[in-house]
Formats: sequence, structure tokens, C-alpha cells
Amino acid sequence: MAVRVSAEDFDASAEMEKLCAGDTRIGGIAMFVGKVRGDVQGEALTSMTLEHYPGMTEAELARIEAEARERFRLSGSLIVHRVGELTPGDNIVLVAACAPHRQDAFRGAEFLMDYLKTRAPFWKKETLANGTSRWVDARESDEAAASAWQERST
Amino acid sequence: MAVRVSAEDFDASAEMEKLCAGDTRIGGIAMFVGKVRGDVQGEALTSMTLEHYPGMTEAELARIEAEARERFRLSGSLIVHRVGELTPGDNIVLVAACAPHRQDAFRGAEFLMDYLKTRAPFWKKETLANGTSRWVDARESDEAAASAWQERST
Amino acid sequence: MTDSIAATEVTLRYFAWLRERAGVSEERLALPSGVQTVGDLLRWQAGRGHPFDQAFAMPEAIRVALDHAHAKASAPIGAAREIAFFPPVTGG
Amino acid sequence: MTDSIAATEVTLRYFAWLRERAGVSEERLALPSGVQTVGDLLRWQAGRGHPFDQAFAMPEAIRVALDHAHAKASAPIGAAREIAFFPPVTGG
Repeated sequence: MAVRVSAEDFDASAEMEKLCAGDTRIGGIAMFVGKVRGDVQGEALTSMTLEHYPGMTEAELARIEAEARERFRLSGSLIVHRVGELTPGDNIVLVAACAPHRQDAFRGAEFLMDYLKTRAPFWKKETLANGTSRWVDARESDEAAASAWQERST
Repeated sequence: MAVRVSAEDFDASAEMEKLCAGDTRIGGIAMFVGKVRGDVQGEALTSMTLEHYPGMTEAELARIEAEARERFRLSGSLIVHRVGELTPGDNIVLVAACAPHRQDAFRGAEFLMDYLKTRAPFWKKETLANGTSRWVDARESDEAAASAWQERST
Repeated sequence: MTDSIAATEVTLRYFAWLRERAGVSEERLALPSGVQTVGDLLRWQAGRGHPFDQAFAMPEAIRVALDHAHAKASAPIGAAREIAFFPPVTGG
Repeated sequence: MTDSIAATEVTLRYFAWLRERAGVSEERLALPSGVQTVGDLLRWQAGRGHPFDQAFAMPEAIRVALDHAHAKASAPIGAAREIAFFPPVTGG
């Protein structure tokens, strides 16, 4: 179980290797990589700046991971989130969950993403090609996705 | 959209790069890597041999991918499946789906796995540490996971 | 028309434990004209004698593909050129 | 006891557009003794005058963390040493 906040990019394969290394009870690993999109509702995006709350970020991500481990049978999990200025196509976040069975791995990774999106203290500011900048609004669909886990047992 | 059957290992990061390359409408990519486990109901596994049906494998994987594209808004998808003799910890399969939105990516990757497990013509033969070999039985839980998609709209 | 199709040779392929029990991975032969559906074919295989009788003793555990596509027992064999027999798949 | 906690200095931190509107990322000060809950604190901020009046004009759009943990408006501030204000999170 590990969380990391970094300006640097990550290598999904290398992270996966580290996460699984030596544990042959693992049957599968599910991963998600979030990327910077090149458009915002039809407008071209020049860059995306990610701010976070050092100290709380790590604490909150650790709480999210602990909750995932309580809900699913996971052998390991990982959250890597980038901060600073990124451009379209860049990686933003990597979430990975490995487990003896694939359903736990998939559920674990999706749970980590849904909770990260609504609880981890990161904020995105978009700079558009027309020169304007704006903070991204929270999406209701993200809140709904996280809330839906409250009603599920798996 | 691509399917590949190979004795060679794969690099999840490199595959992801190729799948997403140049498409900045992609917001996320979900991946699953299935691995050879080191035990079978408490018995140590020495190796796992994967047989497939050349010709039908590619045709069936292509049909599974086409069905995933009909159901989800995917920008790209990939299935790589290894064949031949593998040992515990080795990668068996890589499934990846990229999409503008993460829910489509997650659903797409999980759908590809569930269908692959029940429709793609691969067979596993396990060799145990005690010297015996046996063909792996199909799991009812895999059939149930694939059937569940019939009742869902997303 | 039906007779001419039935007289055409088809390729039969066997995989996994079915290949091992049948003792053959591939064969070419002309199916009897009475064999019209996948179910007919499974019954015909079970009646071919050793080792097919044992390999096909439990037809419900055997899956069939016609020209690289899964087919149910009720499916007509039609003009299929390659017919494969195998246990339920276990990849992934 | 309540008085001594209230008189203790706390660190206030601001993030994203709240940082920009408040014009400050961090400050240290002693909260008035009447500020007992997160809700009290949000009301107090809105009454501090420019630029806090505008930054905190819509308290329902503001999230608060006490010592690195999310806190509701009804939560008592208690002995928290670091209190953060920010919009709903948008990472991932």
C-alpha cells in the first residue's frame, strides 16, 4: 500500500512490477491512468495546473486506501498523483489494485478513483488557448459515483 | 482497437502509450493484467501452459472488442493474450480500454475481461509441484460475471 | 444440394483435453448426410468408437465452433468448412 | 479550558480559488472564543471584511479540514491546530 504525490511522470509497468513483486498469490492487477484532455467543452486547453494540500493529501489518500482494503480482498494498492503544470496527453493519476481475484482488483481500483475524485485535496486550474484560466468545478457525477459505494456491499 | 496473441511478454506502459498516442480526447485508460498464481487450492504450481485456437482466437477477440465498442464510449481498446508455458508471477493477459470518461474505461476493460474469460478459445493446463498436470475447469463465477452484462445497460 | 454439402470434406479440430482424449488434433473427412446440426455431430462423434466414444461421452461438457464462431447444439452445420471441438474456455 | 483553547493560535490555510480570493495562503491567529464549530468559523470569516467577505460569501461552496481531515459545518473545532478552507476537490 503506497501513496505518492509528485511532479514527475510515472511508468505504469514499473509501478505494477513493484506492487506485485514476489507475491505469487496475485491473480490480477487493475489499473487506471487519468490523463489531461485537450479540450474543455469544445474549447482547446493549453495547460492544466494541479494544486494540492501537502500533508492532508497523503493522509487522505492513506485513509482512502485503508477503506479500500477493508472492503475488498486486495494484495496491494497504489495511488500516484501528479501536481504542477501539465499539458494535454500528460498523465495525471495512476491508481492500481492487485488481488487474488480480478473482481476485487477491478472494484478496488474503481473505488480508489471514485473516492480520490471526491475526497483527496487536489484542485485543477485550466488555461485555455484563448488565454483565460479557470478553476475546474466539481462534477455531480463524481459525487454520485462515490456515494453509490455507500449502498453497495462489494 | 487491436488484439494480439503472443508467446512474448508485454509492457503495459508501452501498450498504453501506443493506444492513447495522439488522441487528446482521452481522459483515462483502464487496464487489467492477469497473472499466473503460484498456488492452486493450496498446492504449489510449477507452470501453466496456455493453448489456443489460432484463427478463432483472433476472430472471437475481435467480436468481443466490437461488442465493447457498441456498449461503451471507447476511444480505443486492446487485448494481448500470451500462449505457451508460463510460470508463477508471469503475465497472462492485458486488457486496456481508453475513453473520454473513466466510467466507460473501467466498464469497457471489465467487460472485455469477462467476455474473454468465457468466449475466447484459450485453455489452461496446470503442472503442479507434485508432478501432476491437469486442465483447468471453467469457473461458474466467470460465466455469471459474463451473463450479468446481459441484464445491464452500462 | 444437401447431399453435395454433406459429401464435401470438412476439417475437424480438437483442443485441450478433447484433443488429448481423441488422440488427434485435426482430421479431414466427409460427414454422413444425416449429420445436420451440431447436436447430430456430437452424437455421431460419440458413436465413432474408440477413442471418440470416451472423448465425447459427455457432450454437454463440449463446445463447438463452426468456422471460428461458437455454435449451439441446435445450430445447422450448413456449409461450415472447419468445425472445432473443445472444453469450456479457461483463458484470461 | 474553553477560553484557553480559544486563545491559542491556529494556522489557517487557503487553497485554489479560495486562496486567490482571500489573497492569502496561510495565516496564524487566535480565533474568537465564540467560534466553536466549523459553521461558526465560516460565518466569522464572512464577517472579517474585505476580501474575506467576498471569498466566504457562499459558505456552502467551501470545504473545511481540521488537522488534515474533512470536517462538516457542525463539527466542533476543538483543539485543531491547522484549519484549511478550499473548494470541492477536483483531482484525479
